[in-house]
Amino acid sequence: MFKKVLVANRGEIAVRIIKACQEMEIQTVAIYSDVDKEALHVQLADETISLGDPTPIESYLNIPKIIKIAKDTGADAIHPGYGFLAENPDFANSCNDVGIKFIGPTPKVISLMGDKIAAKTTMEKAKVPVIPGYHGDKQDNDSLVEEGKKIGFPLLVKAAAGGGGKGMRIVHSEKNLKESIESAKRESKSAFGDDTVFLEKYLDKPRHIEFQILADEHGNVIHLFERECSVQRRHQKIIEETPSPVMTPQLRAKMGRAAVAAAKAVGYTNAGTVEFMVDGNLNYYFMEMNTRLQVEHPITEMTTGIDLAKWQLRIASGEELTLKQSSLIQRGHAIECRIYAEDPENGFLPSIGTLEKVQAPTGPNIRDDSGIYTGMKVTPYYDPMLAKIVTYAENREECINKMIWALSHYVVMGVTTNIPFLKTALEHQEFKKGNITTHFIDDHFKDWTIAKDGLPIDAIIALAVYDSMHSKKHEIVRYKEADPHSPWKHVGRWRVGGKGV
Amino acid sequence: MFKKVLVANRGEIAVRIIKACQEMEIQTVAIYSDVDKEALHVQLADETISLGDPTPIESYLNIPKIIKIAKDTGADAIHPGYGFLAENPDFANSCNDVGIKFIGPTPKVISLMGDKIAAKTTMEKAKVPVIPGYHGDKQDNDSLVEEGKKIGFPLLVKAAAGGGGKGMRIVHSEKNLKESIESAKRESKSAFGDDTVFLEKYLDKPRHIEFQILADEHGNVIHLFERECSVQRRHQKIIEETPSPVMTPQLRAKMGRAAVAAAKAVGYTNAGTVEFMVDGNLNYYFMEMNTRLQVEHPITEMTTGIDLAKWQLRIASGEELTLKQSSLIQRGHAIECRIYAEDPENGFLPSIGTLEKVQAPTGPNIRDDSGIYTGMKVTPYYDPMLAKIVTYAENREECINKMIWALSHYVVMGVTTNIPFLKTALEHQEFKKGNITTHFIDDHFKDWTIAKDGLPIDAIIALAVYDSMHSKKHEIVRYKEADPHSPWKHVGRWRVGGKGV
Amino acid sequence: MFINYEHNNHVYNVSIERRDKHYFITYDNTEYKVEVEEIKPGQLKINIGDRIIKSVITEGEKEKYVFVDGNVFKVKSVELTGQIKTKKKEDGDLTSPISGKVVSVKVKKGDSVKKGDVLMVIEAMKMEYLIRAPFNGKVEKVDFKEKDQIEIGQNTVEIKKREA
Amino acid sequence: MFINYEHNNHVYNVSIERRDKHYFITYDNTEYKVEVEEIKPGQLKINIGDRIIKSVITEGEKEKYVFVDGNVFKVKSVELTGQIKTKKKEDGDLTSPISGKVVSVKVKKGDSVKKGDVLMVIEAMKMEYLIRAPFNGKVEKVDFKEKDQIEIGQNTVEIKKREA
Repeated sequence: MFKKVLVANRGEIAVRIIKACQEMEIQTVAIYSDVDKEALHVQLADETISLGDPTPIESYLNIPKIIKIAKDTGADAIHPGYGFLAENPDFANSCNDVGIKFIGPTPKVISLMGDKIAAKTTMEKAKVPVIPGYHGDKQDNDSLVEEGKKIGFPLLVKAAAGGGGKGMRIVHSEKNLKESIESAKRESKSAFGDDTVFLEKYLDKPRHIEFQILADEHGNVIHLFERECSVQRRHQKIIEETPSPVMTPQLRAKMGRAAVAAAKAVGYTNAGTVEFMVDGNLNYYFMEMNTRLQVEHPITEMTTGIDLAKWQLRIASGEELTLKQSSLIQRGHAIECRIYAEDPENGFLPSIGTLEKVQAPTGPNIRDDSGIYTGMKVTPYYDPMLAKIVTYAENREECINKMIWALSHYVVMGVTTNIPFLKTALEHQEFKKGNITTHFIDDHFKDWTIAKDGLPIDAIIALAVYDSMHSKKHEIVRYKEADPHSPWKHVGRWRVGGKGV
Repeated sequence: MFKKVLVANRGEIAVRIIKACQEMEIQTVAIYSDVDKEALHVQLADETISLGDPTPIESYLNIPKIIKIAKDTGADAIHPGYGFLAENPDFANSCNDVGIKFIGPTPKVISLMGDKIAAKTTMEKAKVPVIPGYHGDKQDNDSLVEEGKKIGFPLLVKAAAGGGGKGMRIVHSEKNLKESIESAKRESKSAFGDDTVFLEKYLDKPRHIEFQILADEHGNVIHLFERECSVQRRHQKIIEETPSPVMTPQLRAKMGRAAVAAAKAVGYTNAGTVEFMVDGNLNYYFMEMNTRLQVEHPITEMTTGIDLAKWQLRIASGEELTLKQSSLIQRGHAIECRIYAEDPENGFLPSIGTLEKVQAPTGPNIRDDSGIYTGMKVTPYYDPMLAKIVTYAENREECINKMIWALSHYVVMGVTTNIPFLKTALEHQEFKKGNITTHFIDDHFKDWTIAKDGLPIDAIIALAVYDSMHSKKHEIVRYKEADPHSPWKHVGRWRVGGKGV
Repeated sequence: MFINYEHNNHVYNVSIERRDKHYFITYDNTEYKVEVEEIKPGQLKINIGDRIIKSVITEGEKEKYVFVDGNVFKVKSVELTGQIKTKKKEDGDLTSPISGKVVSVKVKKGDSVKKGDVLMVIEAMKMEYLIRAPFNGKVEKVDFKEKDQIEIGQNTVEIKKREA
Repeated sequence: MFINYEHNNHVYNVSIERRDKHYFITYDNTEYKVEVEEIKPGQLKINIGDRIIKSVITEGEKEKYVFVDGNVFKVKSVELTGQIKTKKKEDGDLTSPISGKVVSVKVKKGDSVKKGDVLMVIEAMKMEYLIRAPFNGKVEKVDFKEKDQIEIGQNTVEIKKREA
C-alpha cells in the first residue's frame, strides 16, 4: 500500500479521500489555493502545501505545480478526486513520468473515454447500443448545422471534452442551432481548452441511469449496480438515488453485464461509471464513461456497504479485487441531494459570500459529505457545490422522508442555497411515484420560486423576539398617535397597560 | 400510526427516538428535568414539558407526573427508551390504564423478565440452557451465603431487578461473600427499590453474546442476529460489535432459534434482546432478556439496514412485521464504543463539569448517537454516558481502524472521558485477534493509566503558541541571570538577540 | 419596541413588548403572546399556544438570517419611514443577474434589437449567462466591453423601448 | 515570554518568542521552531519541520484543555516560583475520590482498623464507591454521617497509622 498520497482536489471530495487514507494509515498531502487556506481538507491533512493564486488554471489545474509538490513531499500516489484534473490524460501521464501512481485508469483509457466521439465509436464496435448522433470531424458551424438538421430536433450540442453540463445545449428548433453551437464551443474552450462538439438525438422521456464499475489491474471487473440520476437541472445532477424506481432484476443484470463489457472493451482499471440513457420503453443507450469517482458514489456505498474510495487506493496499489460479483448485495434505498450555493428564486445563479452559520443534520443513516463550515467564504472561483447529503432507509418512501427531515434541519446561512428547492422536488407527487425523467425539473418547476409567500409569521415572531432579547434599549417606544404618516395607522388591537384593547 | 408520542427519557436515546418519530411525521413530546432544559432532546422535540427537580425519582422515574403530561399533551403512545422506566411493569400498566400505548412488551412480560429468577425458571422449563445458580426465595444473608458456597467460587451476586451492572458483584472467595451480598442488596434497593438478589456460577472464558428480537402483535417473531458485548468494565458494556468474532453460521442459526423460542415462550412483543453467556467451548446459556431497545442497537441497524426504533413504533401501533427471517441480511462489520464521562486514571470515577468543547468526528459510516454539545453541564444526577460512536466497514479489521480514527478525532473537553482507554482497548493485540471475554478489561488493563508520560511535547508547543498568540503582553521577558532560585538555571541553549547560542 | 424588517423589498412592521416571562408581538393587526428560551446563542425555542417555533438566527454584516421550518430568510432591519417601500423589479430589467466576467458584447450604441436578441454574455463560476432584450428597441448605451468585470445589479446595456 | 504549565502535579517550564512568521519554543533544553495558523478559534495547525501538529485548545474557567493526537490534557498556567512544585498524592490518601452522598459510615472515633477495611461507602451517579483503610491504624476523626453530601477531595476519615 502507498505510504503517502497527495490529494489533488479541494472541498468535500478531498475531505472524503483524506479520511479514507487516514483510516488506512496512509499519510496525506493536501494542496490549497489562497482562498482555501482554512478549508476542511487543509485542516485534516497531515501535510499541506499552498498553490497560491486561486484561479483554477494557476492552482488545482496546474499540472507542473502539483507534480512538483508531489515530488517534494515524497508522495507515492496522487488521487485526483473528481473534476479538475481527474479526467486529464496529460496529468495522468505526468504522474507516470515521475514515477508517481495516478489513482485512476491509464492515460490511454482516460483519453479514449474523454473523447466522447471516440468513446461512442468504440462502444458501437463493441455492440453496446449508442444514441444516434453526429460525432464527426467536421467542426465548422455550417457542417454542424447541416448534421444537426439530419438528426432532427430536439437535439443536444455537447462538448466532446465536457462533463457536468458545461458546454452543453439543448436545441429545440433550427432557429437557435447556430447560436447554441457557438456558445457551447466557447464554454467548452474556456472550461476544457477544447472546442470540439458533437450532436445527438434528444430522447423521449429519457432517464439517466449509470452503473458503478470497479476493475483491478489483474483483469477482474465487477459492477456495483445502478444509480438513477435523472433529476437534473441544466444537465447538472441534483438528486441521485439507488435502486432506480424503474429497474427490474432482469434489466439490472443486462445493463450490468453491458457496463462490465464496456469496461473490459477498453481495458479499464480502477473505479469508473458507465452512463446510459434509458427511454420510456426501457431501451438503454451508452452515453459516456466517467473515468473517476463520481460525486454520487456515496449512494452506492450505502446500499452495497462497499467503500469505493478505499478500493480505489487498493486497486491502484496493485491489490486484487477480493469482491465477487455474486457476493455483492444491493440492500435498501439511498438518496443523495447536492446542496449548491445558488439562488432558485433568481434563475439558480450562483450565490457567493460568507457562510454565517452552518449546522448539518445528524442521525442514523444520514451522511453529510461536506466541505463547508461556519465562517467559510464561498468564492466564485470554483463549483458552487457546498455539500452532499445522503440518506439510507429500508425502502424508497422512508428514504425520501428521511431526506426531507434532513434537508429541513440543514442550516446554511449567508449564501442562498437550493435546499428549499430540493425539498420541494422530493415532495412532488411525480417524484414520490418515481416518475422522473431528465426533464423532471423543466416539466414541473419552470417558474418555481420560493419567495411567493414572503416572510412567514414564524420568522417575524422569531426575529422580533431575538431583537428584543438582544436589544440594549430597554425603554418601550409607544405609538405616536399624532403622526399622520405613521405606518402604524391601521394597526388594530393594541396592548395598553398590559391588556388587549 | 400514532399521532403523538411522548418520549419518557433523556440524552442520546431520546434524541434517537424523536428523530425516528419526526421522519414518520409523528408529533413528539419531550420531558425534561431542570438540569436538562437545554438538552438536545428538548431542542428537537415538537413540545416540551418540564419535570422540575432533577432527582431521578422526581423526574424521569416519576410515573404519575409523566402519565399526567402524556394525558395533558394528548400523546397516544409513550416510548420509554432504555433505563429509567423502560422495564418497569407498573409504568407500562399505568399507560394501559389511561389508554396510552406503552411502546414495548406487555406489563406481564416485563414483570416476568424483570424478575431474573422467574425468567430463568421459565427458560429452564422451555428447555433453554441456563447457568447454574441460586434463584430462590431465601433472601436472608446466611441462606444466601450457604447457597453461594454450594455453587462455588467465583460466583456472581446479581440484583433480581437489576441491569447495567448495578447491584452486581463478583465474589472470588468466601471471605468477601457476605459483604458483597450486603452491598449488592443496598445498591439494588437504591436503584430499583427492590433488594432481592440471586447467585450464579461465574463461567470460564465467558463471552456475552446477545440476539436482537423483533416480535409483532400478530405472533410473528424474528431475530436480527447477534451482538458480541464481552468487552465490559465492571459489568458495564463499553465496546460492542457484530458479528461476533467467534460466531459460526451453525451456532448463529442455533442461538437465533433459541432466542426466537425464548421470545415466543413468553408471548413477547416489540423489540427485545435475549442475552446469552457463551463459554470457551461455545456452549451457550440464557442469561436474561432485556425488554426494551438496547443501548447497542445501532450496530444491528448498521449491519442489517433495519431501523429498530421505527419498527418499535410500527409494531406498537399494531402493524404487522413485513420483515421475514429469510430475507434479512447481515452484512459487513459494526462496532460501537460508549463514551463515558469518567476518569480512567482515577479508577474510572465519574467526571462531572461543563463540556467546554465538543466536536464529533464525521465521515462515511461513522454514526454518532450523542446527547451532548459545547457548553452542556454533565451533572451527577444521571448515567455518565455522553455518546455512542458507531462505525461500519466491510470487515472487522477495517471497522476497528475506522473506530480508532473516529475516537482520535472526537474532541470532548471539560470532563475526563474514557476515549483514550477505548482506543487503547481497540489497539490491543488480543482484541484485534478477537480474543475477548468478559474479563478482557480486568485481564489486560488492571492498572492502566493514560498519564504515565505526562504532557507530550506537542501539547506543550501548542499551548505555548496559543498563549503567545492570545497574550496581551507583547514585551518579551528575558531570563534574569542574577536570580539564584530561578528554575531556568539549568536551561541550556538560549536565544539572545534572535540567534541561538 | 418597534422594528421594521425588510425582506425581498417588502417591509414588515412589527411591535414587541416584554412583560415578565412573556413577549407580545403585534403584526398585521394580530397579537401573539409567546414564551421564549434561547437554547444556544441564536437558537430560539418559542412557545406560542400549544405550538413550538424553532428558529436559528445569525447576524451577518448588514443583515440577519432567520432559519424557520427548513427555510432561511435574509432580512434587514430598516428605519421606519412614512410609507412602506415597495420596489418591484421591472419587466424590462437589464441589470446583471450575477457578478462575473463579460464574455462578449453583441450590440453597440445605435443598434436596433428585437425582443429575445442576445445583448451580452456573462460568465461566472464557469457557467455562461445570456442577457436578452426584454422588448424591441434601440441600444442607447453600452457600458461594458469584453473581459470587463461586471457586478450584480449593474446595468448591462440601456435600451430605449420602441412602441409597437 | 515565560510560561509554566501545571499538569497532573508536574510543572513544565516553557519559553516562547515570536519573530516574523516563526515561533521559537524552548522546553527541556531544546528549542523548537514552528509556524502556526489558527484555522478556527482555538484550532491550531503547527508546522514543525516536515511534521504537522493539529491541536484544539479551549479555555475553561481556571484551566485550559489541549487536544493533541486524540488525547485531551487539562493544564493550568501557574506562577513562576523559586522551585518546581511537585505534589504527589500520598499512598494513604483518604480524601473522597468523587462528589456524592455518604451511604454508610462503618467506623467511629477510636475504632481500630486493619488495612483494607471498608471505612465509608459513597454513592455517586448510582454507583457505590468504597473507602478502605490504607494501613492498620486508629480512627481519629469522622467528619461525615449517613446521607451527608461529600465533595471530591474532602477528607472522609482521619486515621492515625499504627507502626507495625
